[in-house]
Amino acid sequence: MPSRRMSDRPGGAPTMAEITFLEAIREGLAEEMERDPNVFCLGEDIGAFGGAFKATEGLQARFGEQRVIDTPISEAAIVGAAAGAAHYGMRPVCEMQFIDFVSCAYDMLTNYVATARYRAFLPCPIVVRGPSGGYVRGGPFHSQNPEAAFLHTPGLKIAYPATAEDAKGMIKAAIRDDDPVLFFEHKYLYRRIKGTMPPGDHIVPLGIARVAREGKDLSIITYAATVWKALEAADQLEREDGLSVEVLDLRSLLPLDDEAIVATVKKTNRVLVVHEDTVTGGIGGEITARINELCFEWLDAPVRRVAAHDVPLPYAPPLEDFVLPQASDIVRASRWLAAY
Amino acid sequence: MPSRRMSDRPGGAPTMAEITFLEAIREGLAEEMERDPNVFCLGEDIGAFGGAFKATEGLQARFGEQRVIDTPISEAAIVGAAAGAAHYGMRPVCEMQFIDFVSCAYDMLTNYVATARYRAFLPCPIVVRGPSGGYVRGGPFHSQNPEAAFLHTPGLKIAYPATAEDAKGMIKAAIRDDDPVLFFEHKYLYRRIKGTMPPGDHIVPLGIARVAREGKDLSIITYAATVWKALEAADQLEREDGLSVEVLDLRSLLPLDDEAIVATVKKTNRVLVVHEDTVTGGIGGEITARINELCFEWLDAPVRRVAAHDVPLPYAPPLEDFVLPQASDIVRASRWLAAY
Amino acid sequence: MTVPTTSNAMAPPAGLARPQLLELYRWMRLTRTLEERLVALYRQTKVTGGLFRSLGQEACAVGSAYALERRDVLSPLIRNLGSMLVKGAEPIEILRQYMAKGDSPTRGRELNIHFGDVVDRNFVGQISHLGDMVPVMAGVTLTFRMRGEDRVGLVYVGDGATSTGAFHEGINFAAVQRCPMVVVIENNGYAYSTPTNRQTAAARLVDKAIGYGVPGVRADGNDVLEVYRVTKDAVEHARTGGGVTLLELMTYRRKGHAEHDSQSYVPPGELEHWAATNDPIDRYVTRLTAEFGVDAGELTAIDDEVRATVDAATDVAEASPPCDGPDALRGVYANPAEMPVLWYRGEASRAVAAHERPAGWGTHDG
Amino acid sequence: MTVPTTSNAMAPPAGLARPQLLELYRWMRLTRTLEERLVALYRQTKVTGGLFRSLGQEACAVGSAYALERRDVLSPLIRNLGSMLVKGAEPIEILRQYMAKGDSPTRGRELNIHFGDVVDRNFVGQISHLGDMVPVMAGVTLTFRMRGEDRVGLVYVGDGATSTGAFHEGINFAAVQRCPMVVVIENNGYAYSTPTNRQTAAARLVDKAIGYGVPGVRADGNDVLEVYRVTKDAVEHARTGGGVTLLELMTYRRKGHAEHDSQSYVPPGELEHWAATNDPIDRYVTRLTAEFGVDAGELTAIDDEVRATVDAATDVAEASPPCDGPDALRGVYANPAEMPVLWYRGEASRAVAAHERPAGWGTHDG
Ligand SMILES: Cc1ncc(C[n+]2csc(CCOP(=O)(O)OP(=O)(O)O)c2C)c(N)n1
Ligand SMILES: Cc1ncc(C[n+]2csc(CCOP(=O)(O)OP(=O)(O)O)c2C)c(N)n1
Ligand SMILES: [Mg+2]
Ligand SMILES: [Mg+2]
Repeated sequence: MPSRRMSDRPGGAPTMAEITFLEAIREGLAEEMERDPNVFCLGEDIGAFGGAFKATEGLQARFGEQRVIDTPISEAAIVGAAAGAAHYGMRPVCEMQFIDFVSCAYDMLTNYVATARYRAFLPCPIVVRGPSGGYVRGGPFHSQNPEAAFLHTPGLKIAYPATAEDAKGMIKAAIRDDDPVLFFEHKYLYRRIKGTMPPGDHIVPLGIARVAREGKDLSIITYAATVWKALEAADQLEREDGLSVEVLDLRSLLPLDDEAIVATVKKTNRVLVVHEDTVTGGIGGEITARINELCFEWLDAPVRRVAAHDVPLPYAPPLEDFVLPQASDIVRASRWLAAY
Repeated sequence: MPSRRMSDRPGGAPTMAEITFLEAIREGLAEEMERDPNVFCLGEDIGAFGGAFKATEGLQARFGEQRVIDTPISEAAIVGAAAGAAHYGMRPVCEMQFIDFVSCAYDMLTNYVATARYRAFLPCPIVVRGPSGGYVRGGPFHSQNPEAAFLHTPGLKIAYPATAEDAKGMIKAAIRDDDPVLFFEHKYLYRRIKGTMPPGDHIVPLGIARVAREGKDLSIITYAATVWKALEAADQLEREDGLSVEVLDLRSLLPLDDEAIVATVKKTNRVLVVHEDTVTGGIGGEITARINELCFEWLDAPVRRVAAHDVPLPYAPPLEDFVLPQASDIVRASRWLAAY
Repeated sequence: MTVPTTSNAMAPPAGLARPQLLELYRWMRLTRTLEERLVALYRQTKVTGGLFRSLGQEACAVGSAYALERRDVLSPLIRNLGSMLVKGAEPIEILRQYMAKGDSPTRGRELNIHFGDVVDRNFVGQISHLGDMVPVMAGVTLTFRMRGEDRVGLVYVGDGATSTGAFHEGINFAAVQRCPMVVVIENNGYAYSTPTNRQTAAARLVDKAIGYGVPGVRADGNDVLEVYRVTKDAVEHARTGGGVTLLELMTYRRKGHAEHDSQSYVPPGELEHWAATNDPIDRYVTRLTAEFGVDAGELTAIDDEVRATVDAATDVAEASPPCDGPDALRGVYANPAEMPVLWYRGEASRAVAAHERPAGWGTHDG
Repeated sequence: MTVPTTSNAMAPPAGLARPQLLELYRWMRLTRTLEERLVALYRQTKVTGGLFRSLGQEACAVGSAYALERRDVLSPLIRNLGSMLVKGAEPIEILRQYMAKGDSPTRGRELNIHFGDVVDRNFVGQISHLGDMVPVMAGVTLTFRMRGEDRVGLVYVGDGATSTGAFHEGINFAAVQRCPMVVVIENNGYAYSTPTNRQTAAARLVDKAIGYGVPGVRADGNDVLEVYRVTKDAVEHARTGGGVTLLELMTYRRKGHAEHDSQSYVPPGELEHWAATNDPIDRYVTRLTAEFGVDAGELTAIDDEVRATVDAATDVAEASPPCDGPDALRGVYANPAEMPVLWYRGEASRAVAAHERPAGWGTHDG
């Protein structure tokens, strides 16, 4: 398990080797651009400005205007152009200014990009990345978690890291992957999470989950920002209830790491799936179904979900807090499951 | 259970009162346009031409060009314009020429339409309808089942009828509903399914499932074209294995009829979820999760899924047949479940 | 940065009487004063989320909205605070929205000036996704045309938003349907950090009009009377069955995309140049006094009244209650009116639910 | 229906030598003969799915594609069979596609002429969603520009497809980036049943060019030499760094949208008029014989060779094997190369899986 640290002070001085989640992304992008001249970035305001969250800051100065391209406000064109470039040997990395706007490229991604290899043997190694997620008072259009909308699109891969180490290792893996990858970067983590990068060419392969915390009484299967909520809850449950909670950070949502899911179920026999997306139609359903199919016999309790309420994510703090899953929710649900 | 009949001969002479699924849709549209002057239709080629599948045939002649509007090829504009009209008191019914093209309106539906009431108290009673589904050698872009892509969008309702009676009763209910409704019409059923319409103002409320076949050993939970595959399999299982299979036709996917799901699970204790969408990310996951949550204790076996393989739907008959769930698959999976 | 090309020298007051000329001044002043108040609140961390300014663009917003009747419908964008005020939005609504208050127009669901009223004042609550309001307004105005109502709709897009597919689909749809709609491109030189010449290769955005088969007019967006005049013409054209008009209003965004934006991408001197030579309020004051005989005292009186209005609204808004968490579950659908609270929040989480299966668990009782 | 406006009288042969003039004829004839063969196969129910014709539009497809080099990239649409043939697609590939054969270019995954080859002949496999190929080709040509390769891309859209958001976003993006791309609007009067005047209010689709800041040229799409000439100019403009050109080729769709379409929406006489007075092959034959001294025998020889080619290809294609079901699971991803077959298909369905939990089911052994 890589070292990691959660800091609530965005300005907190990092120790020598620590960098933020955001810096980890930037480092990953820079290293891949350095390594492979076919890698280039395109998106809105990503050039001299460095992007709305500064993920590409400094890259245009370093690699030139040809390789860090400011585009018009045209998400479908950004993704479509990336696909065309990829067919002819490039490795484009698209930024969605907020991942909420990937909905404007939904057709292009699900119909053109995802099927390119299958229907026409077209290589289409693109990455579509952008800031996602809530807990930041962004309101309904700057807080989305659209991952589940792409889950039934064979041909796409989906990555959603929770740690700075994974952010770097997985963005590099995504860029090298020969398939199109949707890469979600939780904006709540951008500056709150820091990590120490392993030396050298640090790659975290897609499709492999990570045990974020070992435990034996109960498994929490989750990803992205709620990994940290789950860890917080797990500590409290250990302290207050003596419960030993395992936290599985999926990291990759497509493909899902069935082996890791089965392993944790067989170990603890009780599963809570936690995600920030709405409960209905979120990925929790898919995980529950896989557990039913692969290791139902090991369940001592129903698989249960902690997730966002089924409403558009509202903006005002009391509303957002009410709608989104909190550590206290995970604690309550875990107690219920443990007592089952 | 309404009377229904599956005919493989599209040209088969119907008995007096029987009409096809397609005619049932048309009748429903016409009755609602007659009843409420605010109802109007818009879409590509739906006017004098009557639409690619002739669902709106004759409506323009009857209701005029103002109420059956041919639009440019602009799915986002069709849906957006419908929303605007709905804010000001209209009841627009949008046709997607094939439901595959609803992906082009994905942003408009999930961001604008679905949230309108919640974020701005805007009434948005629109219907977006169109031919969906495979088994017709339509290839990857004329065979889609995109329902699961909208499942985690609170604010939308989703209807997907399997019988001609429901097609009529539910399109009428959808038009009268004060919320936006995505209405999927399986094109394989358009001319193959016939039914006798109940007299009078026939309404089938949204959100209520239908027991398509009573049984006690095993439940098949499904919707749309696979309802008919399930019924075929159920007959075979009864004949060959003496198994009594219940078939639940969900009809509405959002909201899901939890009560009906729980009732059938409690009755048979074994559940097969069958759908035509891909297994990964299809609605089967959501159903499995709800069963876990609501009536896990009544399960004698894991909930299992029969669905399409995780690939874009290919066009050639042997490939399409291989990818999509067939009655024989349901038979095999049911035997496995019954023996569990 | 392109500079305005339409001469405004000695333009007539566009049929406006003296009180209306003063009203235009008041709306621009109110816009600026209210935004300045928001900046103060923002610095006090009383604003939740970002703050978006229209400094230097007040004439676009105010002049265009002033050409509408109350029954006409307006679709504002983030820089159209002025238009909303003209259309009847109250300063207190804006303040409550920015402070995420429980009695704000969206009850805390949406940010800043994203709210609407289609019942009385007729402006439609926008979403963030740029371009999407154009198809929506095509539908609003299609409705008026279908019903034979002589109502008009006006929708704004930024220079950046013209690149979106939704803009294109919406204006094309409305043009074919001859919807009574006016599309206003507020060309303020930038989309976030992107200058207009990286957004389009067209020499002028208004040149898109001919490709949609609609009239196109470009005007000086910092001349409130000119803005009023061209918009009024387009509105009357629409009202009398002429269909869509595309307007391009040339202006300049003097603040960053949002308050936190450092504007590092702006060439040196550009901001200062516009502030010094082309402030829409300064320009209007000059004309009011030089051409229309308004004296400084009249304007100061308006300034004072505006400040008092904003002061009073601020006091009330600050005292407004915060939002109530469970209200988040209401009103997603007309039916059901409320979404259920999740199982672990209530009593159900305290004890394992009474899911007992009569015949025992794990037994086949079929 | 708009009629062509550009005069083609006595146009020069656009720098083409005699063999090339005959080659153009051959490609048009091959297109038509191959489509006629497909109609025959369709009537014999040997075609799976719909059949799409380009009857009367052969000059657009052939003349424009003929302006490309092999290294240039073409993005065809459903009426561009002719372009694909010019670009190197073989009749047998087309026949196998339409008959859903196992050795067809897409191995049965996609329909009709939806296939591509970006390795050698350089045409990109399209999808059905109209407009989407424009952004894709923007990216293809952006790549050439970035790499300094003097290659060009050409993408077709129908009159109907110009209404899509993707068309707009793609051409605008390419224009700003000065991509070496040519966008050809094949204005054939209809989008399915919808006439062009219900698709746009613009007088001419080419009028969209100025709004993207690119040159626009309208030409007679039924004059293959004129099509070649304007396309060649646009291609060379792109190749030499000039960026995007928008071409509008005026033509007419003489068959329905697909073979099953009754064309009930076409005004009486319109089809007959075009067939009689403006068939692109007839017109070309007239010119070849009248202006370029080609004799009828030369053309008959080509017709015979073409028929023999199509006959031979048909025989081979008919003998091609059908698709193999399990192949459907291959190649969705580069990695994994194959998707698993679902559990109920194989051995696993015969018996309840060995999921036995060592400590027994329903017992908490934590
Ligand atoms: C579809 C979409 N993509 C990206 C964004 C992010 N975004 C918000 S404002 C903005 C710039 C808008 O520029 P412009 O349209 O010129 O309006 P201005 O801010 O100058 O008034 C961008 C890119 C968005 N809101 N919607
Ligand atoms: C986005 C999208 N919407 C709808 C369709 C259905 N459709 C297929 S072809 C067609 C008409 C196309 O007309 P046009 O672009 O003029 O091309 P033509 O067939 O005349 O060559 C339509 C509406 C589609 N393929 N894509
Ligand atoms: Mg701007
Ligand atoms: Mg056409």
